[in-house]
Amino acid sequence: MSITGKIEVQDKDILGALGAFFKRVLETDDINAILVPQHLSMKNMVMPTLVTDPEQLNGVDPLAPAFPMNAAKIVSRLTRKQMGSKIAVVLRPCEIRAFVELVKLKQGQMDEVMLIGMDCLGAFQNKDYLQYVDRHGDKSTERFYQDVLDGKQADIEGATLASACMSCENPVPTNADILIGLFGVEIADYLLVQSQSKRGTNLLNQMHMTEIPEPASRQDAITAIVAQRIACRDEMFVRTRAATDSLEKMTAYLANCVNCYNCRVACPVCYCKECVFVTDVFNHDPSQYLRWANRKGVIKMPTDTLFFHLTRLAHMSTACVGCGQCSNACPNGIPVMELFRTISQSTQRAFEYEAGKSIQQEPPLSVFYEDEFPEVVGINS
Amino acid sequence: MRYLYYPGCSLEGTAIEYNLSTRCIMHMAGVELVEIDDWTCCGASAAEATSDLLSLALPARNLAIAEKMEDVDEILVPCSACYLNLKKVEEKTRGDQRMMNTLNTILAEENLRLQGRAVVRHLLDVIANDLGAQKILSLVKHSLRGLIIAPYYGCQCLRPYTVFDDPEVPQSMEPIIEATGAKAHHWDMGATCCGASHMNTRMDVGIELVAHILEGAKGADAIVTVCPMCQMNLEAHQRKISHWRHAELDITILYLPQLLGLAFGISEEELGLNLNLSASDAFLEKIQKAA
Amino acid sequence: MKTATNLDVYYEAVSASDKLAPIQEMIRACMQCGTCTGSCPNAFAMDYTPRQLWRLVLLGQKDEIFRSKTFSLCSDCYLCTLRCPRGLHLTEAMDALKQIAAGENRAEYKYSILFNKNFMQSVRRHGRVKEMEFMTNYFTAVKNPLVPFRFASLGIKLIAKGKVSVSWLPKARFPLEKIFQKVNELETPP
Amino acid sequence: MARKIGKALVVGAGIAGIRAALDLAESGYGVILIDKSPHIGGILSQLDYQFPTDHCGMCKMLPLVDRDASSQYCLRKGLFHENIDITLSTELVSIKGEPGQFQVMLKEHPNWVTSDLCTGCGECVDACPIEVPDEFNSGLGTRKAIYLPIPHAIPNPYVIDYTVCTRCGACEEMCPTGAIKIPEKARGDFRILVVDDELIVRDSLKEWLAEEGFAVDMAASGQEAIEQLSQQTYQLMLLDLKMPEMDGVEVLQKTIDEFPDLDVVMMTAYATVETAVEAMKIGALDYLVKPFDPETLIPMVKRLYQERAASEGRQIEVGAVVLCGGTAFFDPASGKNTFGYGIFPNVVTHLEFERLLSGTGPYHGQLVRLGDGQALQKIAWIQCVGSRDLQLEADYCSNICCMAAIKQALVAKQKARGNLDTTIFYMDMRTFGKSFERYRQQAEAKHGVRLKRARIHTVDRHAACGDLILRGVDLAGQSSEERFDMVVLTVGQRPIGGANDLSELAGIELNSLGFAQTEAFSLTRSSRSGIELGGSFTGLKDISDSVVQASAAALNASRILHAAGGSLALKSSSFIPSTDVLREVPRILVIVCTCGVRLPAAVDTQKVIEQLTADPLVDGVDFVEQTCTAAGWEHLEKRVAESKPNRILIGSCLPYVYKRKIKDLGQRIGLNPSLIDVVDLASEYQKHVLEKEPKEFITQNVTSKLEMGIARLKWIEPSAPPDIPVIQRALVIGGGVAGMTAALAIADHGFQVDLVEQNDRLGGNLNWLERTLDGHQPTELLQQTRTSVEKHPQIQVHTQTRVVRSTGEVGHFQTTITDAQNTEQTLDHAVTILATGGREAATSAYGYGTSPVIVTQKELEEKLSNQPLDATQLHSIAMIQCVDSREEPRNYCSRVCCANALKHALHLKEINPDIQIYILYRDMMTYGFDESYYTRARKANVIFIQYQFTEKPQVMANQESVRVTVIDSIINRPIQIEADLLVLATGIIPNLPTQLAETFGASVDEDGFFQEADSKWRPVDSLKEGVFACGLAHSPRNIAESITTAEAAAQRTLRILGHERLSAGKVVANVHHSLCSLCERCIDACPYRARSIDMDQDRVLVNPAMCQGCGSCAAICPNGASVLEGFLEQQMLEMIDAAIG
Repeated sequence: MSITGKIEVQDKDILGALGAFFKRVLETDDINAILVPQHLSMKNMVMPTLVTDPEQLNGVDPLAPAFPMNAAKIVSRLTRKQMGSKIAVVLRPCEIRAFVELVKLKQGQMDEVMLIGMDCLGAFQNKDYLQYVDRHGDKSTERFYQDVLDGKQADIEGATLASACMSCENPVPTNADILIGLFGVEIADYLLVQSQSKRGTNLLNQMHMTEIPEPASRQDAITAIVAQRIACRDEMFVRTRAATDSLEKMTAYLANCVNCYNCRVACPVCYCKECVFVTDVFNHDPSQYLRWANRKGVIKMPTDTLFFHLTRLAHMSTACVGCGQCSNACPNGIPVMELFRTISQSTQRAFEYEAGKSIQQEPPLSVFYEDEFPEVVGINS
Repeated sequence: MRYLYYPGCSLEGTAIEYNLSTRCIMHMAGVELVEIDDWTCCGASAAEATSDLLSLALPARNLAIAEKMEDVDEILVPCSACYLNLKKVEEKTRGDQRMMNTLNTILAEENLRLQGRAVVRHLLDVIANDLGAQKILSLVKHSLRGLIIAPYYGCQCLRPYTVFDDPEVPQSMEPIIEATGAKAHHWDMGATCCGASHMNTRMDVGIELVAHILEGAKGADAIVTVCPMCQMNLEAHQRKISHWRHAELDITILYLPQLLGLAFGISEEELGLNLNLSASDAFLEKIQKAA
Repeated sequence: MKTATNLDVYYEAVSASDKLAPIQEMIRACMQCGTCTGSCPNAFAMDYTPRQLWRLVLLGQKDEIFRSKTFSLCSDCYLCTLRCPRGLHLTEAMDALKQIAAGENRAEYKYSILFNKNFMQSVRRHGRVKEMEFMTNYFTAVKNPLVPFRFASLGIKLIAKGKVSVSWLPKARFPLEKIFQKVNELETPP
Repeated sequence: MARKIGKALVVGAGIAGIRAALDLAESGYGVILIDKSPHIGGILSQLDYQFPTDHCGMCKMLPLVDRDASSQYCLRKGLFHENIDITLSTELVSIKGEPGQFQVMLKEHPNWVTSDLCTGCGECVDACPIEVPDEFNSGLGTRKAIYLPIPHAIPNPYVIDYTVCTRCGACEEMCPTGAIKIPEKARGDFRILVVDDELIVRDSLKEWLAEEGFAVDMAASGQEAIEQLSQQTYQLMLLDLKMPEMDGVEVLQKTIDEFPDLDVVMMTAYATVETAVEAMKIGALDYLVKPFDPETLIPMVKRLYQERAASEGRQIEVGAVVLCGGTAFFDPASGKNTFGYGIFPNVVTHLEFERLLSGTGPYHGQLVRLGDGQALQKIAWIQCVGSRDLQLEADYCSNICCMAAIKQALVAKQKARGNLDTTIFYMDMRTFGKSFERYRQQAEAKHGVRLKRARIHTVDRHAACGDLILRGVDLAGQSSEERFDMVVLTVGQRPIGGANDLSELAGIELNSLGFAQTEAFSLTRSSRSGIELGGSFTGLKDISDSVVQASAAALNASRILHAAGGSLALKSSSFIPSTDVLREVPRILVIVCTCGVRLPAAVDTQKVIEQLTADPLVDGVDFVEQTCTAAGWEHLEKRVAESKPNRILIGSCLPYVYKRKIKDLGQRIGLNPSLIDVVDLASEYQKHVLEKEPKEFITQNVTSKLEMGIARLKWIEPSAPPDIPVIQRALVIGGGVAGMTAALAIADHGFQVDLVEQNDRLGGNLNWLERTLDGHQPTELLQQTRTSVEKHPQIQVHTQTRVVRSTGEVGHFQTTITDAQNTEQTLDHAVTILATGGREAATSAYGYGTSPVIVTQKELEEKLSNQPLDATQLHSIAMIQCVDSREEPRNYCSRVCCANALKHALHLKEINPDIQIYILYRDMMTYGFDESYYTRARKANVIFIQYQFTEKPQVMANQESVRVTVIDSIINRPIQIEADLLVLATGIIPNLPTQLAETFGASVDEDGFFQEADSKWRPVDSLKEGVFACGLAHSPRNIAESITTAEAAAQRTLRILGHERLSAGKVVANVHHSLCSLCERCIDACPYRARSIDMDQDRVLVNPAMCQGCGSCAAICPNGASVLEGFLEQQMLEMIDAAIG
């Protein structure tokens, strides 16, 4: 049974209300720690912090337009094995979805975490955020959410939402235990809180939340924002497909890649302990480079850049949740997210799979079904 | 070649022309026919429907007489119904001493005894296999080129004993027809049933069956038969059938030996063609013009 | 559930003395494949198809069988016998049913029985069949004024062609009285 | 260690023969596998799709452990196993001796094409002027006298059909490799004696035969003939039957013993054919009916001549023989041919239809009307053509046709993408096998295959449009006429031609129908000890049953071999100690076969050398003329001896030809054979030459192929394949007849067996079964088997014992059992057989339980044997079949109930012929030879009433009697039966708790029976290696069939028990633990359940014996933590690089 309640907001201090709420969560018997984004100092990025002392929740800011890393990786670290305690984690929808993927890949477990998902307003690219926070100081978060809730996406005080966020059709978390809602809510008065699982309901019950009905305006607000994002996304798909529909174009698209592998490091679902691209497999014989060059007259250095991205697409595109950390991490401005999302769209549809959607759905390619892809397998033709 | 000859009742009555023409062409072919003394009715289909034993005893009598007669064992029978009844005795007594004894008990009443020597042959069998198309060809004086003839076999010379032809898709008549210069009509009605005595007892059913056959013969100039019952059924009710079916189904029906006789140049009178109920003038004219 | 009372068929065990027994014996191996029905040229006119008839025979439904016209419509073409995958002598079984019907003088088969009876009488008397005599007797016997009418035109045609001698008696006569009697004697159980 | 290896002969290389041969070979025996045709695979080589999966899967029969001993690719293409010698075009001549020591004479038809030299280029075919119907496509196309027997075989050398070859020599001239050598044995050496009193006959025969080049003499009388025979050696005598003084038969009698090598053919008039047939019994080979023309005579004489000229005898010694004689099929053109087969082009047999469906068929799998080429829209199947037909003396069911027709309808529908109407006309739909019933229901409900219960007698053709017209009658009695584009005749089985000869020369009995007779309670034992029967020789069967029976035959053959001292070989390591080259830098010698002048003509060899030697690891590039010849190979060896490379690459054709040569070479020079590789250059460059590609292109292509080979060799790490130790003991769970049989079979091979039974006595269902339909005595069988088990020193029987748990894998399981006193005991064993049995299902249908006169079949059997039931006092019995069966949730046929009903009915009729017995059935599942009992029961006046599933019988019972009301399908009216007893056939349910199956890593199917690894190809194996099942736990079966599954399961265990260590294949997967993120996707992806996670060490483990090297794990692993030995990533990348270069 889902419970809908409200977090009272005093003096329009939303972050304060959230801080208080998280504090109450941490004070319940069930929860021993909480992972939540906080400012350590106002000049800094907002980073995930693991808090056990309720008094250390002063800088809570999950609404800041900062998204320095996908915290699913952190949650995975915390839950890879039995921890012995229960923690609550405050995540964006894309982080939850990434975590679901990682759980399926046995890189984490759900048992000991309480997922608290926030309606996501999006975020800036890292460098944009730093400039923004520079300009607006401790009012930056407030200005940001007001602007976004007013319907702005681009040109928010001179900055623009990350492209991944602009084309994200999942601004509302699914698979969370507890959801904190902003869309369609009079946030000056209260924030919506809603349980999405039995565990969440239990927790909210312990916290004795004031129950309210979901405001009628919420679904409309969500529909509107999703429609806007889908339109943006589809336009991005068209653009990206046009830019990558041949090997030559793809090569050009990725020409700036320097094999720094930052995108891979930033990717929440790239879970290998050691990437094949740093093993001996790609440690070619010196003579090999010359042979390649000989064959064509000229080769781009470093080599294997296209191969690297194709390999990652092959391995990860079915698990891609579209968080955009790859683009965020690229030092040379390659629109990696656009490429991954565009390809993922096709691969996930091919397997009737949606990354992060459900913990039950088996990841593609685990099982060979004799009757799937007859046109590829060549059976029954 | 010599055969004992069993004409059967019909060939003395409604099928006189079958008898005439058979004797004619056999004579032409140098075949001697020795009519069985004092032959009697084979029982037709009526005996079967009355008594099993009687239906065997009646033909057995004729076989027993035949066995007494000449040194030849083969009995030529033109009528398919007679043929089957006589044949049945031959088949059923073969290897069945009890049956033989029972029949002989009956035949003893007329001081006859069946030994099981007699071999019953259908006229078509003799024409197709003993004479053969080659022999027929040699006798043809008046080629029937230009004519299309539908071979109709009926049932009882083919079934249930498969002696000389395929019982479902018979073919023995085709080479003979083609030997006369005529063309065989290709149809699949050659071995279907004409309704036998239905014409007498259930005319509605009989007509249905005959109508199918006549319809199938469209395109042929004539149908040839080898059985008086078939001949009668096919020729006697053509007007009525045409009327019922709202179609022109009239066609000349001939006995096979009549057709052969025409090709051998024998006169229509000798072949009893005037006795046919359905030999149309147009057909006879076409015969004259043929060649 | 249907109760026993409103059933229109009631099955009784067939005793060996039943007249159907020898026919049942003939067709026991029947497995109801329906080849007979599919082959029968007269099936269209039958009330029971041959397959159904054999089923009724196996189930001993004597009354049902002799209410049916099926066997009287058998024209002895032997197709079913030829084709039966069990090698059953079905035409003979049909004849056997005709014989029972004739023996019992069943009114349902008046025409066929009279036809055959008159035919056999003609044979018994003369040894060979005289068509004129036998047809006249048949027409008289059926007592249906319409039946001879149907054949009138044909009869006239035949007479005109000289095929049916107007004389009633055949030229040669070989009465088969002795044989008929002996057969009768053998067939009558002591 | 002393190695005594027994040898077995397997006759017939169809599916059964292959299974038996592989089973014996895997156990370590030597096997000689022969087939009279020039290819393996038997009839299955013509069938592309098998039900219920609708595709092939033959490769699943290949060895799973010690895989490298055999080929590991499509089994339809070829089979190579180091313990199997295959000789094709070879027939059995005689079997002499005793079990364990047979002297077998074989007759080989040597091929005039040297298979090692034939590259399959096909130029000979173009040259050949002779065209004959192609039997591979069931006569739907034509082939030449020199031809490929099947298009997909490897090796696939051309063969010459010497019965039609005119020896014109055209092919010999065309052959670029000189592979064809037509023997020049002059026909003049073949002397023929013509004996006839008629001069005209003698003269014309002499003229015809002399013209063909034979030496002909004449004799005018029998006396003269005998004189001539004594003066001169003749090979053939053409002998007139009817001659004055001494007739043909007399001459034959006088000469046949004195001249055993003389073939005699009788010449007879039509009238005396019977005498000629008699003469054949005395010893004449054949007869000719006079008058005959040269078209009849010459081919016959040629055939006799060729057989003599072409055949070579070979004697072998074997311990046991498995005879898989195969089957023939009814020819619908024979006899009445009411279907117009051979007359109407679109009337085909189901075998021909298989070829029409096949991509390698005459129409490349396009479903078109023959003749006008239009797409097929309506196809009808007619079942039981030549089966269940007393007129054709075929009082049997051919077993497989129902499923074959459904499968064909489904495959055809699939090919036509739904635009196809399919109708199957049938009598009883015999879906008696595992999963068949559901398959049938799906075909009808989901795919729209129409099934009509009607026997069609005749096919007519519409004269104008060629449509085929079927007239039939439906259940309601309605005659109908329907048109079809094509009619498929599902033709029934017939004994093979020459079955009598085979039975005579093998000394085995045939049954009255001409199929091989098996002993009581066995499907494999012939009447002669030491000769086991397999495959459709004992009656047509589907793949599954064939494979089970073949394994059982192998088992029984193995028993003979073992008893005769040819114990299972304990395999010593075949790994050759060789120079350790691991630490050396690769030095690769490249040798390229020029194939005479063909390669240099097509390729710039200098450029090849230049490009290859640019790689510093290439030691040298050399061209050799024809490596396939002895001289060429010698040259190669010399070159190797000179440069002493540590890796060798041979570029030639047909890599498999070199398999043995490479092994020998490696042994001689101390180089691991896996460091010598062969790449196929020829097939590709020859194609390019034909397509007139430019020389540079072909040169590049050849270079690139060689570079790929070099890349592969560079990275090869020669290491011994892993192996695992084997605890040579077996555990059999379940002490019914299947369990006991399996235990005995294993114990008889000298291995210890623990037999666990939960009841207090052995025997299972045999404890109540009194009789069988075919009149054998189960009680005697039980007595014998139980005694043997209990007395066997190698069998430990544990009664009143249950399995508690089990861990481990093939080679070493540890299973804990507990007895009545709750004492636990742990058994170590290598293999497990689940023989937990099954029982009659309980029911509450049809008023069961409400009246003592309603009983089950089992209860009836018990009542009859204990005799509380006096059958003489009964008047009427009704039996209802398919109670709760063939409908959800028990949607399967229990296979034995119809036979059981017949058994009871016939037994009761025997005791009391006056009892009226009514059997109410849906489809009588009297498959195979049981059909005759169905006929017998009908003849015994048992009344069979077919009821519809939708209108089940109604039962009203009191304590004394029961009234059954059923709608008879034929007359479509209710029939009422008053009965003293109602017997319900409730079917079989398995006794295989899911938990027990899962304890051993096996699983159960949706009906609770054992889930096979593959229902067709691995029917008694579980997916987890080392676990097998048999008996009723596997599937419903009668006693003999259950025993056969037990023997098969036992045989499957012997493959494992026979080794002290189980060797895996060289290509197995491995885990680089340092890279592994433990996502476990590889565990999910492994289709062989070879992977598990070690919780203690946090590691993914691979069982090398279970791993089949398929590479699924390596493919799914994102970072190469999962690797496949022999397919390293670097190696693959370099090869790809070379390929695209």
